[in-house]
Amino acid sequence: MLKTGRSLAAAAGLALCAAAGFAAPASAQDTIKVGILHSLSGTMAISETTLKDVMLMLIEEQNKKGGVLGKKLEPVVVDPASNWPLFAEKARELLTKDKVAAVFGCWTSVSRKSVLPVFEELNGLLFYPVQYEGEESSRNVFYTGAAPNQQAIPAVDYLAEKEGVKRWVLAGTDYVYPRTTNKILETYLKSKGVKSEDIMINYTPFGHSDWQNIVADVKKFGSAGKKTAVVSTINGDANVPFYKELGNQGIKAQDIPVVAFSVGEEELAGIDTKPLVGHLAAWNYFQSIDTAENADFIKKWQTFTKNDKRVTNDPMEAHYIGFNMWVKAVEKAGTTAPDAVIDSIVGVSVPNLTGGYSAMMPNHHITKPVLIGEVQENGQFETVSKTPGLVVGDEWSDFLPDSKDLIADWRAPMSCGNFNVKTGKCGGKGS
Amino acid sequence: MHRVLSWLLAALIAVATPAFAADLDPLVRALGTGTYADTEKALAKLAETGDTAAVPVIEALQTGDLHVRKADGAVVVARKAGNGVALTDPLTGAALGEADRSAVEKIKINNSLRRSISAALGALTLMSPNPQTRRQAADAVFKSRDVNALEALDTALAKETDEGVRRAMFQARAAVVLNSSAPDADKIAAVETLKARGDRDALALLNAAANSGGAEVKAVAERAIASVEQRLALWGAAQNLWYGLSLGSVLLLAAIGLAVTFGVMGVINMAHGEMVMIGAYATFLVQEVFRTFAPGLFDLSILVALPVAFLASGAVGVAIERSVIRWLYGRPLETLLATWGLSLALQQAVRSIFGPTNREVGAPSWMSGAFELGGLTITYGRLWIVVFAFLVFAALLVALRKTAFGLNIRAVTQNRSMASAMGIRTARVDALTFGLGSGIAGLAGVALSQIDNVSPNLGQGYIIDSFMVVVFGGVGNLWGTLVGALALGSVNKFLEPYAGAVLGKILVLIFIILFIQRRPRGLFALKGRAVEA
Amino acid sequence: MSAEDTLLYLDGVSVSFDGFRALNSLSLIIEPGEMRAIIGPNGAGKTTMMDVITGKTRPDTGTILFEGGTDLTALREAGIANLGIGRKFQRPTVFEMHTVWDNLELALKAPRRPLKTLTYSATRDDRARIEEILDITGLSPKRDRQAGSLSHGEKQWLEIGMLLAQDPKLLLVDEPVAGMTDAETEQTARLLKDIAGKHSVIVVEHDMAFVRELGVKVTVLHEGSVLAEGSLDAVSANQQVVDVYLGR
Amino acid sequence: MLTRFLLMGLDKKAGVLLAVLAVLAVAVPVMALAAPPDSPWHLSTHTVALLGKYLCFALLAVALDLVWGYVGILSLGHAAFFALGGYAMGMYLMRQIGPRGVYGHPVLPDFMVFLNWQELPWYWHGFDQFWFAALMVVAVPGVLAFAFGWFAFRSRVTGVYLSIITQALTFALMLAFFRNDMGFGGNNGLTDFKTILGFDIQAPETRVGLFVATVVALAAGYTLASCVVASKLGKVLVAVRDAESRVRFLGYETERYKLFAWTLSACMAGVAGALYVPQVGIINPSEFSAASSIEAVIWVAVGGRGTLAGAVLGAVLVNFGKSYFTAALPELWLFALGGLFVLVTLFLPKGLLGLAAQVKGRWPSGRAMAAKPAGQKGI
Repeated sequence: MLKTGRSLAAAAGLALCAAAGFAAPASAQDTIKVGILHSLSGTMAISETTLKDVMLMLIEEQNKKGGVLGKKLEPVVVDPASNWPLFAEKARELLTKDKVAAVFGCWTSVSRKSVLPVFEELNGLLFYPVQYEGEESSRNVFYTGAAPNQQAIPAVDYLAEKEGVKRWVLAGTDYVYPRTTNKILETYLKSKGVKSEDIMINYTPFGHSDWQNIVADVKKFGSAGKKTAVVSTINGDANVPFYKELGNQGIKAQDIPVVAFSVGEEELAGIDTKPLVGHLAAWNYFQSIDTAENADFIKKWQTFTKNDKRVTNDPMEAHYIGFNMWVKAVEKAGTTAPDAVIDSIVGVSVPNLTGGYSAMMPNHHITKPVLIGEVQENGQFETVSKTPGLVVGDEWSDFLPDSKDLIADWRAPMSCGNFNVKTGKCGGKGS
Repeated sequence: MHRVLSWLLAALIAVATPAFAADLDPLVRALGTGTYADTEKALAKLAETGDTAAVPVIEALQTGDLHVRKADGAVVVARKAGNGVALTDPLTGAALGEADRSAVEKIKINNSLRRSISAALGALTLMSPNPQTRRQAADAVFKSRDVNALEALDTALAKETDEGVRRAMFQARAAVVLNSSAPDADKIAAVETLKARGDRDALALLNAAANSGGAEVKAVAERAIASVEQRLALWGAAQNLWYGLSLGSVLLLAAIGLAVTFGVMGVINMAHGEMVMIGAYATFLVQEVFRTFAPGLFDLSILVALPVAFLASGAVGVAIERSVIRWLYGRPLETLLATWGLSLALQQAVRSIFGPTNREVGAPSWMSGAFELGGLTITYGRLWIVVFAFLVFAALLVALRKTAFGLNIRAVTQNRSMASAMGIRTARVDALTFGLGSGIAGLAGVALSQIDNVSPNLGQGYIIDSFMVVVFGGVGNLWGTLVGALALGSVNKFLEPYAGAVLGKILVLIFIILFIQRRPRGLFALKGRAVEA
Repeated sequence: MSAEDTLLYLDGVSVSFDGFRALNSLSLIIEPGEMRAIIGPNGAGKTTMMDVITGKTRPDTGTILFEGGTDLTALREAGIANLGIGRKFQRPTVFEMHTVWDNLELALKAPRRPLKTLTYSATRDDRARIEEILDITGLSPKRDRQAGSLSHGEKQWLEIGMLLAQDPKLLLVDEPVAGMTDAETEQTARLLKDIAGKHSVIVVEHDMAFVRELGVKVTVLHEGSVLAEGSLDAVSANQQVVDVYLGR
Repeated sequence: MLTRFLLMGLDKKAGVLLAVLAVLAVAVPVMALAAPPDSPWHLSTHTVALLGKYLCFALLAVALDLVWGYVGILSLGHAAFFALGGYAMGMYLMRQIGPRGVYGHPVLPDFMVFLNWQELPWYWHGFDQFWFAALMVVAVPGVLAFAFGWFAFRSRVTGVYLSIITQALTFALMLAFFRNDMGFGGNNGLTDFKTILGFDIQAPETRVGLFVATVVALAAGYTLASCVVASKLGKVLVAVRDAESRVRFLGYETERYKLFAWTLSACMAGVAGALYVPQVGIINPSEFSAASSIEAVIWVAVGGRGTLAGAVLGAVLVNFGKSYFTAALPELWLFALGGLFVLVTLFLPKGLLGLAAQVKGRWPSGRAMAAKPAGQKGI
């Protein structure tokens, strides 16, 4: 009994120490910490690792310029391992344990949704660099990727006008981005007078690798005597087998063009693009863009990665813009305190890589040009259309019944992410 | 006789070329000015001349070699030479010396331009001496349905002797007629021609005709559509069967290595997927070598990759067996844990070496593209994978049944102690068997690299399916694996059209669960006392 | 004779695995309280017979009745065991991870339903009974040892002990003395004999000395059916039997 | 009666573990709420959430060990039950949001609004009541497990075949939940929870409350499990694991026993999932993935199969290692983790507790004795 008693005591002590061991030692820092929250392992590593490297490069560049507010920047890299709960956990860790001034990260919508409450609870700053479905605006998140109106709708317009497309296949991976985008496009197309029998919607699971009959269906759908195009919101991994099947079944861009929103230079790097020449993608940046800033960026990137074949892509530019906006806002505010930065960053405008300026809007989305490019044999895109001006990211789509009345404006006094212009109240469409 | 004539004609044109060149020049020059639309207009004009001298110009435009010399705005063909470009005149082909790359600007083309280009080339090359080219020309016209090409078609048809080309031209003509304002009688004839052709492209045209055209044409067209669609529906079933077969063969390839390591040796090899992945990366490396040293022989790269992949994966397999698995025989579960750990490490290793992004594995010419078999579209890539899968299966079967090594394997797996008592070096046999299984997985990797991502996650996509196949077929029975793979493949493909891809897969899984209830030891189970022992 | 007043009644039972006929219309009758020895060369179907009786294998054809009425072919192992048919395997199978005591406790006649066992605790009688069996099998000193650590013979006895604890009407004992020393063999024979008093027993055995020691009616199986029946002397005089054993 | 039942179940190891849990249940709240933020003894909400997560996994591990360690059923699909419990709780939390969603819809969760669903699917009704959700947390995994086990055990599916179909089960469920048409939020799953039982889910007090609840649940689950394995039923289970057919010949209907343990285990897993979701703040179909099931198996193996305490230990240690490595060496942690699994299986066939026992020079006593020695056949 006594023995048991002792071991109990021992265990108790052990437990205490364990608990104490967790307690993070709070220490003053002479550097500004920047969190990088991108998956380095698991299914999303394929896309996100690159963004981690970009951030490291940007921070290195900034430090060469003397850092921010006279302090050096210190990157804090963690690996959420493509595991969504882990994203939230790591976000919390970055904000509470490492006390980072801002976090650059996330790729998938689910990862963003997972960390969102954490950033709002702990009042952190997240810069999200990937095109997404919209329908969200948070005080603590800055969306530097494209909203649907900065990518999908212009692309559809291009096909309808320049290619005279009358029949549409909306093919996507079965998750929220394609679902929402397709909903928006469906409404938009119908508003343009496209009949519903001329729209075919198809969803496939993640990492779908056997595209034989879907591609065949597309062919079939395309043989109704009207010009047909495929609008692809197929997610990263599944694209390679999809395009390989397209190429093999001989669907040429001249016959049935495919316009993709998630296929960039990185994805093409894994495919033999000869059979795909002419298929399209809509982005806000292409590596092939011929500007001084871009050339410089590409050079830095290739020297940083010690690989002169390394490509650049749209989300990388988004991080480039987002990071510079943050730096500018911090310097404007003279502090990294989140509230100050949130106030100062709205209206900040920095050069993008496509020869213009992008500005942070009150809805925490940014202005971007929309480019349509055609795939070339060398795996690059040839810009075939560019919007004359900049397009403002529209967080609440006008083509979804429940969100068309909503707007977001994070400036005082409104400071609301879902203000309803109809009811004049903050907080959704009410009832 | 006709042939001779056409040859003469061709020769004549060839000789005549320079004479026309002069008046073509401004048209060619116009290609280089303004937007895509302007280029397209210029191209149209160029095509209308019907002058074959324009062909090389248009071809240059198609291949993206046509440039504008910034200095004087002249349109030239610029091909890479050294670190500059060599300029030639698009019409005469006369050399215009070298220039810096920045001195010329490429004339960009987009999809609609590409369409007009192939249309123009079609119209212009109908008279080409080479039947192959004439055939392509006819098909191009068939696609473009360019009314202006009608004349050229008729002249060409009058001269055409080659039956195949003739048919192609007739169909092209029919397509054009339907697109034109020709009298209904001609259109009805055209409809019949297309009905005879009876494929998807024909269907597209017929549909268009049914939507436009007079009442009579409409009626005929609709009847034609009905018959064509019926025909295609029949072929559709066959097509589905083919899809099932090809998916099945992919599953077979993925699973067959596992049938050895897991089925025969009883090692729950969670790293099997990574063996496949290694095979795929081996393919990538081999192709890199070919790209750098022998681009000409690229078509052979896959063949070279096969043994390389087999050895690479096999070697890794042997290493794993010697270092880890050997300690775990008779503890299948522990093998599950250890190999799971290994698969994590292998993935990360590949990620650190090759980077996390996809690597490009190209398809050799003999594996790309597709051919029509009646109403079936069969892609060469898939076809070869099916063939390859069965070859591998047969080879393995022979290896296990007929060779001394196979005998040893079976001896060891059936009664280890007895085998060693009979002087079989069990340790060596174990290592080689595991190596064999892994090597086969490597071969699968070569095939899969043709249809899927070559990324560190490649294996993960197949590991579960592989286990399903092996267990469904009955552990330890190769035939079971074969039947299992093909069965699951075709079931999946038959469900997909009705249930959709996701639901289809779910149903297949449920089917497996229920099936195992009926036959707790898989399709080809051992019966009798041996089971309980 | 009619099936009613028999304990076990096999008629025309046949089983085949992948073409090989293990039992070939086997017919056999066991009287209540009888002890029967079954001999026969390897592959004669001895073990298969036990399998069909205990429900491990379903016969392709034939009837198996217990106590005249109950059709065993319709039941699964557990049901049959609960009717009062106990079995001892050729290879001693005891629960190696459990103590000798626990092995007996598991075998002891008691409610077999999960929730009953969840709340079960041994009554005084239960313990007394286990003690008793420990004495009979001479395992008392090793009651707390893990069964896995017992010697071969001890395992055999423990298994017989488990049969006793089960208190079945009919015991099927498969080669109880295989691999035993003579001393152990004798003791085992004694064990079986005093069991035979209260229960019917079927013993399958190769060891003639042992069968003789038992001194009971003998049935000779060959190629899945009965070749001869009678006292050991009688059957060993039977020319066919001799042929079978000498493999002529 | 019951007390005796408990006493019988609780050996020394259990005592130690329960003591540790008791200390945590007291210390953590104090350190998290009372201690000033700058003191070295203060626990951040991050740490509390982390500890809570570990303990949820520990409960899952205990559940798994009950069927694997004691009945020999290697389930590669336990994550499914965990996730189902999680979804049940997640649905309750979604309903709690009510009109506070971004669209301010009174009833529908946001993901239904913008995919313009018109009304709530029937299976979402009732989840606005905590008691109902709580019931479902146990019932859904329980019923599924019962149905699955009923068929599988009846038709005597065993060993690797059973393992693989459990994997098929969880894989099918994952695909199903990924489908947006299922009405469970597809890939995005359920997230952005606001309140639980009226408390703000992000308030440190609530977090501590959830943590304590988890500690209690783990303690209860552990006690229940160890009582079960200590009872005669437990002995039957171990007997089934080692020689199933022999047990049948003793007159036990082994199917029922397996079914009992299997269903009980599934319910425990469900509870673990339900506590997990509010603490990590999201539930998504990837919880169903085969990988997460296999990981759970690995926790048990690392700690020591067939020792409930080992399961707890393994779950906590492996996950602590994971959180540590993913931050400390993000590039290399997979090597560390992978290597760990290989080394454990090679050198610690009985897991860490087994090692401890070996060091003591004897096999672990009591529950641990049930651990299966290496080299025996079967999974």
